Amino acid sequence: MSNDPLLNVKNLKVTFNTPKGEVNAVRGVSFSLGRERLGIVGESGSGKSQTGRAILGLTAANGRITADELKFHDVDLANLTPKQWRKVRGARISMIMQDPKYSLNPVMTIGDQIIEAYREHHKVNAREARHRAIDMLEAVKIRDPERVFNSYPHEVSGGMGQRVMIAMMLIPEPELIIADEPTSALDVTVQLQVMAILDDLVRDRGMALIFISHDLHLVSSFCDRVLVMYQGHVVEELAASALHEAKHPYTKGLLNCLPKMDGDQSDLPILEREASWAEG
Amino acid sequence: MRKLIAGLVMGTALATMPLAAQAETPKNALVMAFAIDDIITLDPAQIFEFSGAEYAGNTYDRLIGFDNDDVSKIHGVIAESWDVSEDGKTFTFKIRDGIKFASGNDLTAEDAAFSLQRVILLDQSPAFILGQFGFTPENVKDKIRAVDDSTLVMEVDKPYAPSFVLYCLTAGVGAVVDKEEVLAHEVDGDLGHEWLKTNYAGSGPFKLNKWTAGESLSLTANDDYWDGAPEMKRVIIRNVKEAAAQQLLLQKGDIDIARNLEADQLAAVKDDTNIKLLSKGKGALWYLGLSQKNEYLSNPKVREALKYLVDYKGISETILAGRSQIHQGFLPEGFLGAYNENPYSLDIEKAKSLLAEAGLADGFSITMDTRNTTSIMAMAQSIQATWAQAGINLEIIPGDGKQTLTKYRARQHDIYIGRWGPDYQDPHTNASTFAWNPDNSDDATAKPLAWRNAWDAGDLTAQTDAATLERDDAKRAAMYVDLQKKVLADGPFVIMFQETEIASMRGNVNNFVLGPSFDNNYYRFVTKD
Amino acid sequence: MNTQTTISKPGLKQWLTSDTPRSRLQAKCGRAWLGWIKFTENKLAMIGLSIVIGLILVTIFAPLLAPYDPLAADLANRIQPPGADHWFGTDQLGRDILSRLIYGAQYTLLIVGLVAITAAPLGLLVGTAAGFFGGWVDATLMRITDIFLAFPKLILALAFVSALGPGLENAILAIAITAWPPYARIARAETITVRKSDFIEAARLQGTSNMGLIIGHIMPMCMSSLVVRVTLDMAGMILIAAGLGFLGLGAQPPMPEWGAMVSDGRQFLLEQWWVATVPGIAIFVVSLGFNLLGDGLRDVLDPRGGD
Amino acid sequence: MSAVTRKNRDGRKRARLISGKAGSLLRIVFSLAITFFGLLLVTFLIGRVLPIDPVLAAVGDRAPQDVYDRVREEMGLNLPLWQQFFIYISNVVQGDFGQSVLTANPVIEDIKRVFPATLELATLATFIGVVLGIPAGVFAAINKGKWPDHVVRVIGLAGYSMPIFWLGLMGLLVFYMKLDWVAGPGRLDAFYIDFIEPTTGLMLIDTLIEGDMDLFWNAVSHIILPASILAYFSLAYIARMTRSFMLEQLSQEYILTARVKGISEHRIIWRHALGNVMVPLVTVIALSYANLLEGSVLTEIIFAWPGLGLYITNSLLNADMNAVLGGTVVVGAVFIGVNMLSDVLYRLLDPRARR
Repeated sequence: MSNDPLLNVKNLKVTFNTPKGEVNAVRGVSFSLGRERLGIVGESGSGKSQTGRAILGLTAANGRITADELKFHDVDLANLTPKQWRKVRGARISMIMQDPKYSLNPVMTIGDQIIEAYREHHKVNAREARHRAIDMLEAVKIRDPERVFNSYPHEVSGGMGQRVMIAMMLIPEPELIIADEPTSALDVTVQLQVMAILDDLVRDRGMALIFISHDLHLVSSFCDRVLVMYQGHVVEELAASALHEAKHPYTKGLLNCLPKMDGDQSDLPILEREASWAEG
Repeated sequence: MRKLIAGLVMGTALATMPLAAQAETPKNALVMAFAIDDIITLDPAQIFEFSGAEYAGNTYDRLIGFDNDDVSKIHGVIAESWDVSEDGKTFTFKIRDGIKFASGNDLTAEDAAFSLQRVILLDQSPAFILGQFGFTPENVKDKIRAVDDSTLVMEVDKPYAPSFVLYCLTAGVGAVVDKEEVLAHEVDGDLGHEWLKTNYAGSGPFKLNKWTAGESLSLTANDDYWDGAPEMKRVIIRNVKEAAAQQLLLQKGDIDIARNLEADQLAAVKDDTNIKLLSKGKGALWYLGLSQKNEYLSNPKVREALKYLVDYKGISETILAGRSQIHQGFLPEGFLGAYNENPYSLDIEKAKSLLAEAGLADGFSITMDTRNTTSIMAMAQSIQATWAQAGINLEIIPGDGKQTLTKYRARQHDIYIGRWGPDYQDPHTNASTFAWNPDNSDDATAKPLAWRNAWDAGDLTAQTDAATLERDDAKRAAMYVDLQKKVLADGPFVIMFQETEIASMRGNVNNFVLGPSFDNNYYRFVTKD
Repeated sequence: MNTQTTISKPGLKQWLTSDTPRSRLQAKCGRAWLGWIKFTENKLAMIGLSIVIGLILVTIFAPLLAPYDPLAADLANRIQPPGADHWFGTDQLGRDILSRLIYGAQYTLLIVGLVAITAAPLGLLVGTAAGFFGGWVDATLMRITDIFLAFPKLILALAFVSALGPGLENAILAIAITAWPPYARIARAETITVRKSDFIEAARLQGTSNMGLIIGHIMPMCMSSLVVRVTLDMAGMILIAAGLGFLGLGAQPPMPEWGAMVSDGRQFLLEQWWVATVPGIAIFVVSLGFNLLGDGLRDVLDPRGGD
Repeated sequence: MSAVTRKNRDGRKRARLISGKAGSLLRIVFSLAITFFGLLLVTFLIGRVLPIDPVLAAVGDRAPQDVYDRVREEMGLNLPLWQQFFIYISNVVQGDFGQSVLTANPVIEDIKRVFPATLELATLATFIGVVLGIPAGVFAAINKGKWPDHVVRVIGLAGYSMPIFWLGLMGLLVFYMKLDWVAGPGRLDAFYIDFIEPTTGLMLIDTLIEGDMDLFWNAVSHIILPASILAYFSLAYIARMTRSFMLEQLSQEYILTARVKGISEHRIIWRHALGNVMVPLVTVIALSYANLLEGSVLTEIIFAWPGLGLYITNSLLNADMNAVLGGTVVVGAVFIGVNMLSDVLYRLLDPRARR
């Protein structure tokens, strides 16, 4: 675990204006990230995805981000112009989205979309870009990269689509990858393959990773460190290797949610909730 | 983005700007806006519409014609002179020498005979104008014939008033067509009818250049016209239905003459110094037809009351402003025997007392089928308002022309507000429809206006027939005056106005001629400053 | 809103905005409330609503508002310019244009109202039946719909008006005949998306008849997009009615129908512009009102947008 | 199902309804035949229930009864309805649409003349509508809720709400009468009417073929106002639809993906979002084009534009049923043709619809 801080987040808050009034999606999250793999775990609505998006400045228009500190290296992410953002996004921080069915542009070929990501940040000619893109498709273990390159997103399977997504997001070689539920839309059988590919690439290229998921076990097996979020707060932070040491009842609850094959529990436990956890 | 839109808007604007430069119409061409979509044929043996008649009047010559300002003066055109036999049954015409058709063929008595025979043989709508003199497809070749190249003989079946026969020959069916040319295009013995519907074979001052139905009609001058070539080398008539659009075109100078301006456009162009108006009393009459099948309308008191319930003056001065004069006899002013007294005027009290006498003091409800054009609708609404004052609830049923007409012809109306134009210049044309009804049953074979309104004209039918045989013009006129008085007193018609045609033209247009009927609107004398 | 505060001071808003409604009614009211809030935020939609409400009020209070008898002709005072006596001038028969405008409101309302309640249910019935039964029923009904759709609207309306005879009722019927096919399309599309749903299956298992399914379960699902579409179409209906009036085949005179008024006035548009312009603007404002309202409703009821 | 796929499916379904299920050619032909047959049958029946006497158009009001009766028989109106229809259909199958009473021409000839007038006007109007409408809609969408959005929205809704006959007259009054920017009613100045022999029937092209630039500019100055007025309506429709499709696309995940990639907003909107917007938009444009091609009766009346709408209306009001039936076939064919075209474009634009 490297110690030079890549990303510093202090007291990050994301608030949305809705017809029902203000909704606080993230209510003061703080953490710092080195060249490591950090997991953020929580149920839907816990604010984990909004945390990821806030880092990329992609909060929806009716949302507001405030933070005491939101720094990537020495770049103050809280005060960037659109132009400055474009130098950060893709090139330095990237994000892998949940479902390739929706997150790939349906009317552009896969190749075009990958090349676009690359050429936005690297001044190369079309042939070179194509070459790189095909290499990248190979790197995500796509067997017939030429064909996939010329395909449209709907012509490939979900697992393949997500590999394309990974290729597209990794090709400009960002320093930090945020993976927001990258496998939850996939069949269980391909989930692990895709995760393994992502894990390998991140490791090989020395990238940092924020892995956002609802699946505590999955997160713990790919990450160094885990943040557990509940209703916009970080309720517990622990090393992935020390999950069993979890103290917070919510974390424990999440852990117990998964049925153990060898367990002797006859009933599935119900996740407990207490209002006080949300006070942070 | 904003730049792009602004650029496009500017571009569009700029692109159109230079187009504005507007030339006047050329000096030797006459450009006219006119609702000519009633033209359905160009064959003179079939033409029976206003604009069609005007076309034929300018492109074909007839045997004889009359003076536009005094229709009692009949003069020769193609016929140099004519004789009527003692017994009044044989008419002999001497054909003028040296007239050529547009095709180059010489015009002879044979052409004239053929043209008249053709009318009877084709038996199209206007054929009865000649047919009423006893011509049938079987006998016409004997009764109308060319004795030699310059003599045409016509034998009628009864000793009709000569004026009656001659006036009928001044109508469109009297146009002389080029026999050789027409027969060259004959298909299946149709005497060239299909071809002539859209083509031309005449000797008139103008020739057809091109007719595009519903769009335009263009004519070119016949430079060899025997009575002097027209100064306008081209006449272009554009079909424009909207009166407001005609006004625009005229005021902008895009056209020389607008033919269908209505009261309000006329009021507007009156103040335009570039524009002058030419008006001429036409033969058409505005009237209400009161169906005698209706229980209220069959009451003579009610009919009389209704004649007191039209604001003749108000409508004439405002709605029809300038385009009509009050006229209540069935013969238009200018016709032989026209009765020009107008005994009725708006008198609500009188009408109320008449209604009370009829036992309808509380009024009644009735419908009126009304063409949905601006002036007719406005007239109908004015009538509706005055009738309401006498307690009569008039429901206006608007419809397109053909629609209201279909209902009227089927005798399904209560009241029909209509316009009737004479078919030819003789008084019999109107007498035979307003005062003549030989058979009032639903399946009658003759269906004059009296029949449409289910009015049994009684003795008037016989009197009308008698008038056609009276060879003394003065006596004949007196008979028509008598007929008109009787129809006026008792008939199922509230005759209100006689139409005045107004042509609005640019100040530099001279000598455009409007006649009493559309056959006699002439372009050939037009000059431009 | 004061009624609401008097009903229950502390809790109505909470009750409405509760995340955990206790009854169907509460859930429904809650959704309606949220919709209303969203709707009121849309200023343009509120303008539209005010215009439509204004139209209704004018219709109701016409006899009180109109300064003159809308039918009283006075040929001596025809086409007077706007002035103190006649705010919007007089028409070609000397009738007060303002009064005719005010009385004319009811015809406009009648047209859109009657077309909506004839065309929408017809379209709904055809569309749901086609979508629900599928197969040859669908093929037949949709073919008929296509045939009607392939006709030019105004011409079809014209033909029907000619065939039925002129008059406001027939104009309304004719417009309804031309208006239903798109509704059938919409209803069919909606029906197809829901007919295989679990809740329909569940209802079917409970023994609900086909008719019951269509009326009780499928039709309600189509309602919101249909309501939006109908509202948006109302402007078009007003314009078609005006077009028929312009061609002289709409309302019967002396009915002060706005389209007919424009048509009357078009003969003197160039000089006496107000005669045609005033009712023209009235048509414009009211159809704009319906459009704004429909637009706002769509944002609330049918966030997917589309046509 | 997500909104986007659902919409696309609906759109495709719509296209398919016309062209028949992607299946055998036979089936398509059959369903087309049924549609045309239905169109003709309905039109024919309308014609026969019209309370307008078709004979009147042929002989006029004052023809004697015997002429009337003879013409009625010649027109075949004394036969039973089914027989009349059968005769008509069998003639149509042989390509004979009969003769128009009003114009004394074969209906086919008339349509060859009037349809290009409408085609020219509709095409130019749609072109203007697309060129201005799409950017306006995009512009509104990316400024959602701000004043540019409101402006575009109000302008668009105003287009929906304007009585076209009134707008046309006002347009003439202002741009022709007062400002002198454009020419008046008609396709050419009246004087030029017979200077041009129709080759394509499209005045703008015919004048260019003749090589007479004066005539060309004259034609342009005549078409620009009616085309702009019609364009306003299609612009309103296209802008409005573009806006709502755009808003929908901008909320899609792939837009977020593009943002994550650091792509410029410009490219996101014009390449990514618009690329997807074009898919449903094609149907919208086609629909609006088809509507214009059916002939805008009111515009054609006001601008004395001898187009299809005017032709059908006029024929209808005179019960000239051969002309009405012929016109209806054209309208139906146009409707189906444009829908097929939009189906083809749809397949070109949306790879998911390709096979």
